[in-house]
Amino acid sequence: MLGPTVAAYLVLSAILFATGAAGVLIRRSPLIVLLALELMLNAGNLALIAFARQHADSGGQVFALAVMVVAATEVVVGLGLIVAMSRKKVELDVDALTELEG
Amino acid sequence: MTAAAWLALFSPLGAAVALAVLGDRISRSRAGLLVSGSVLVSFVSSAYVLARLLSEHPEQRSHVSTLWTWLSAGDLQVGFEILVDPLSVFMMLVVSGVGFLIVSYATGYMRGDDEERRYHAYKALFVFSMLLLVQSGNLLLLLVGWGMVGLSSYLLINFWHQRRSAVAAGKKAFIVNAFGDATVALGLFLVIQRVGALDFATVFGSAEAEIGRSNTVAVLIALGLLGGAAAKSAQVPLHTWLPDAMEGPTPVSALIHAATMVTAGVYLIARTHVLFELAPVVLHTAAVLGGVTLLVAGVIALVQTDIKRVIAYSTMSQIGYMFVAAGVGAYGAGMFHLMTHAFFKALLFMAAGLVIHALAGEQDIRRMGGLGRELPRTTRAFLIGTLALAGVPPLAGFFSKDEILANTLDGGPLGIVLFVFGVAGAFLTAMYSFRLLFVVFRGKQSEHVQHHLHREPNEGPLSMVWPVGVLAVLAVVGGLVSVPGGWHAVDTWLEPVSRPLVHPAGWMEAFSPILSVCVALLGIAVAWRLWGQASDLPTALARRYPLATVALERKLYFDEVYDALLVRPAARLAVTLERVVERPIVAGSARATAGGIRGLASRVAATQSGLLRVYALVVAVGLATLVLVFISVR
Amino acid sequence: MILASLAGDVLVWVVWVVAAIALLASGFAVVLFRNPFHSALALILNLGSLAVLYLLLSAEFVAAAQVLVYAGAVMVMFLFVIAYLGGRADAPWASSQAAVRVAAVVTCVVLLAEVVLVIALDARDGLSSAAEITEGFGSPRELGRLFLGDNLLAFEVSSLVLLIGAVGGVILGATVRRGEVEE
Amino acid sequence: MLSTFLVFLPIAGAILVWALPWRTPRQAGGFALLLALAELAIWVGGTAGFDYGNPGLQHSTTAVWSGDLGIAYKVGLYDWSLWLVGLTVGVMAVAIAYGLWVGRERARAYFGLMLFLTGATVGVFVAQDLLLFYVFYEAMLIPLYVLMGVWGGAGRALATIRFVIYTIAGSLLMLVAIVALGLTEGTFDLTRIGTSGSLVMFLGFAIAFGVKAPVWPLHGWLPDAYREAPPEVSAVLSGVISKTAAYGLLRIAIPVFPEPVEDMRVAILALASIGLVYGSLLAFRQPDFRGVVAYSSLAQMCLIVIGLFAVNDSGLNGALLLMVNHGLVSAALFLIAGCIERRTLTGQLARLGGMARGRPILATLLITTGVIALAVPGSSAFAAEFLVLNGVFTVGWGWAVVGAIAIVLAAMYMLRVISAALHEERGPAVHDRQLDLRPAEVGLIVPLVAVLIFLSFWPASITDHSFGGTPTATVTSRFEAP
Repeated sequence: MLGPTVAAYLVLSAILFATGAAGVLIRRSPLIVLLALELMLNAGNLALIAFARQHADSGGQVFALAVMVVAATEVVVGLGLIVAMSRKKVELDVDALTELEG
Repeated sequence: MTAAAWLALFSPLGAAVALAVLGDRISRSRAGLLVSGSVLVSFVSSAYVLARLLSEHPEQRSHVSTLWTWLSAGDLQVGFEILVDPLSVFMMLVVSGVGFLIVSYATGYMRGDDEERRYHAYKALFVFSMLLLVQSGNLLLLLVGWGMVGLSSYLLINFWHQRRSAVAAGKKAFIVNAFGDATVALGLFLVIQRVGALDFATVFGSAEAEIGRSNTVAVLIALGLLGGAAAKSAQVPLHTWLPDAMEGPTPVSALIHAATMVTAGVYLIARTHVLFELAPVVLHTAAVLGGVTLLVAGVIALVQTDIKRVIAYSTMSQIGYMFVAAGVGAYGAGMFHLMTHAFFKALLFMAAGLVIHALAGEQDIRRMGGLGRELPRTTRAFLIGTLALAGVPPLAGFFSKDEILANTLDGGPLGIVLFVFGVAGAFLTAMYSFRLLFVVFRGKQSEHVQHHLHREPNEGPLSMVWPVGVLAVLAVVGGLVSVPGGWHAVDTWLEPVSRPLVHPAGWMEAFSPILSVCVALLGIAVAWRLWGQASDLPTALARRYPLATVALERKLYFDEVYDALLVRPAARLAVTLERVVERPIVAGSARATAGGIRGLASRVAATQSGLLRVYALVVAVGLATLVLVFISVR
Repeated sequence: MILASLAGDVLVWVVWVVAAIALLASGFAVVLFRNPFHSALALILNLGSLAVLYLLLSAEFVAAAQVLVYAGAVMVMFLFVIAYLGGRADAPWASSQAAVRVAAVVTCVVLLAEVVLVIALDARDGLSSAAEITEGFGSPRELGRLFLGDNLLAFEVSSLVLLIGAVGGVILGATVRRGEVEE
Repeated sequence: MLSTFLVFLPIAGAILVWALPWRTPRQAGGFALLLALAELAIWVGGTAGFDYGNPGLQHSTTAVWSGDLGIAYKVGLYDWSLWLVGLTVGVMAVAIAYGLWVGRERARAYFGLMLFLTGATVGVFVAQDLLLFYVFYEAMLIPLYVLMGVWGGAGRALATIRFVIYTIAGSLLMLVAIVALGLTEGTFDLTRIGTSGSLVMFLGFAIAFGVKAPVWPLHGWLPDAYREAPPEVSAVLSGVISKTAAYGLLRIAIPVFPEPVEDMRVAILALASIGLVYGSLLAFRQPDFRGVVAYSSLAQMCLIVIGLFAVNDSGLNGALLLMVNHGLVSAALFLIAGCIERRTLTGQLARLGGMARGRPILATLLITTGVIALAVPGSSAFAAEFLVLNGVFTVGWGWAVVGAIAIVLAAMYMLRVISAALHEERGPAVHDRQLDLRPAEVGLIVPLVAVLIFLSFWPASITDHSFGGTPTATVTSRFEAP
């Protein structure tokens, strides 16, 4: 295999995942939270594809494609919710949504 | 031959099942006929079996027949099996013969009762159970019959179930008998442990080798069996249920609580005498229990005022004689007395039933009197029964009782003591039985009699009168099967099954009858002096000895002692357990869980800020921790 | 031959380093930009660099799908929504609670450290050399065979998920519209 | 295939009852009853072709779920669990018929749950994989929660909560024990699992089953649950569900943990003996019909545990016979209690009495069931208790003496309840208008009583056809076919 070993890709994936997670945890804009989520999913995808290469097993790529499907669906629903919120004149701030309070 | 025995066993059961299934689709009179017919079938089959056995050599008169395996556990196999041998055939004849007469009598006695059919069904069930008891080929099936006669006895005692006293009496009878069943079962566990089987042949054959003589195990086995025998046969101290059991209809008292079931204890000792003989101490205990019972019951019978209770105490007393016989090893004598007692006691009960019938249910002898002129036939029947009971020759009771007394004389020092007991008992027997006769049939008619006596031709329906006649004849001649110094048919017949331990010499067989007849005549004379003519002597005596009188009227306080020692402590224990243990467990656990969960919930709820990001953070922290755990354990 | 392969290796290294830097930089940018529009643009770059990495990992088909579906279709949707929302999309940068913010960052760093630790522990043996791959690895043909063979169920379920997502999107829009009419 | 079929026929039926558009509640109930009867018929057919000499697994089906973890869908029947399955399908059929006769509200949900309960309970009895066993065990509890909580009496909420908490606590302990056992043994397959000496795992199982049975002092849920559930659910609960605990002890706890069983035997026998006397005494104090039956169930389950932990031929055979017998007896008693409550609107013994007058069928059935319950010699209960006590007698005579005392106490409380309902003067809640049992009710209870009477005549029909004839050897060898 040319270039760095799979371990390097995995480290990249881990950093990307941590970045995305931090984004989800500290941003208040639902749009950015959604974007950060995409980062996390893609980090996962990267790890999957790296492992697929490691074991020469295309199953990992299939899995990655399935994740993409899920991500796309999630974006559709997430964006739909955001648009709905905006139409209902709800403030676009995650911290403003405290209906789940126990 | 065994087929006939099976037929004898199942015919009453078939009748009971038919009545249960048919319900009110069968007429009352047909129900009665069905049951008496089925018992007659049993009697005829038993007689056939007897005839077949007679044609065989005495040592070969033992046949086992197994229909199916009733219960099994590994090596332990208990068959649904019957044993046909002289002892069981003897009992079959007594049970089905006397049973047939009493069931026929009951069709008249119970006529018009709301639940006549139920009565007949129970009666058939009882006959089946009793036959199962005596025919069983192993100890477990014997215990089954043992328990089922107790059940049918319970059902029949509280037959008139609206009466609170009848229900209480039924329960008491059942529970005392359940205690007896339990001790028998414990004895059987020991037998299984030692012998590994329960059929009579194996147990008796290897008992001595496997159990040993006079050791703890032998004693415990025999004690277990004796507990059952004493409970069933109402021997002191387990006798308290029998007088109360008189709440049942009179034919029930005659059949179950006089002629058959209560004598099962004697049958049990005779049947398992091999086990008892391994523990002579227990055998002697049985004899002593019998001796004590015959005196205690005889004394209490002197003051009782309920006609059936007097006869019930008399029954206890007579079974005491049988226990004495069995306890000294004179099994044949005991069984002989069992048979004659069945005749004359059933006769007495049925005659008493005619009296009660004529007086529309009245049982208190203080409200009777002078019935002799009104009911001559009944009086005659009652007189025959009383004479037989008192042991006046040549009636049945004379022969059987004197055979017992003669046998005790050969029983060593204990036998002498028991002989004295028995002679004293003969005196008491004569006294209380003639007291009853005099008080009920002589003297002035009470107001109650004058108002309530309803006369019938023949003093009762024919179906009630003819069995009384047959029994009267039997009570007169039934004793002749065994004549002292002449022949001992019962002993000889039972010899192969239960060889007696005592062999009275000729002088004993001559001495004891003469003495006991003298004593009995003395008792009759005393009774005549006290109750035979108008006299205030009884009341004077009662006034003179108030404590003794009250003690006897209260039946020597046995009920009170049991109440204080067992019933109330058990009830108190139950109450205490409920208050101290159960409520904390049930209510406490509910309160604790409810309170705990509510507290936990409010604390958890406080963390639910509704801030999604905080939730996600918690998830992330959890994830980090989990990964840490995985790293550290790998 | 050795030289050629060495040259190829160097080329791959260079591409990898560039792509990796772009990936991380754009990733940080997504999280740090204040304006969601800029974040979205950064994400497109991020997805593009990922596609490059996929290519290096011989996952041609996935790389293509990444560019077409993700960087193309999905991100366009994002941009449309952001444009639709306009100024309202701007949001305060950070959480109102400082403690949560700090804890979040610390948690992410810990998580990263843990994962890197795991990778490092395995880097010597398990991850040191990759398996040899055949010609068709990662080709549409092979993926197609996998999708319609072993993973048929997963494939069908994916389509179902997509369908439900689409229906969900429509419903979210529709209910809102009716609500507006009622107002 | 038979085992799988017995499990999934009722579950499929439950789905149909829920899903199909029934026009009337009676149709849904009738369909459910039909299925329950079909299930019973299949079981009867299964008994015919069974090889009773073989103590090993029969009619088994295996489908691997996870080979690495040793988890599989594996079901099958033993010659002894066959009887428990029969008890289940029989009692459930009767209970469903009772529900139909009474006309429960929300019929589709109700009958669906009853069918589902049937399938799950049969699943518990046939599962040969620990995790599968756990799945069925939990699946069995869920419908019970709902049945008790929705169709129960006035105090159902508290009773249900208590039942849920007790059983879930027990189940969780069992889950931990199952996972630990499966991982240490490397397989969850009960037929391949070896023996374990772990006392902790044994206690996990023992406590879980002890709650379900229940064994003193884990019975806190019992009185209210049996009182507040609908009568037919109480019948199922005490008749069938409690037997799953005894089954668990017999199938898992005793064969897999021989050493802990040996170590803990005295403690368990002591607890069970206490429970036996305790239950009998409290049964004597209960003010209501169902309370008496509830506490008598506690006593009977303790007696079953005593028989099991004697671990010898007599004790094991007796315990199995007692399981079947008590299942039928308590089902019949609870249904009779239901019939009485429907007429008098109360189960308080003080308000009952004198019902025998003019109601011969009720009286006959109650007395027959009652005397069988109190183990009058000759009844199947007597046969079972005789074997149980004989078995424990060889372990220690004292246990048998305690048991014998408890049987005398049983006579006391059973006769009390019979008399209080049937005899003496008419109680304030009893009127002449109240009818005797209707033909439908007779048709429900008589089959149970008939089976009991059959078993009384031939208890060996079960003891001779269980454990391949060698109970101790079969159990200690973990039910392997020779």
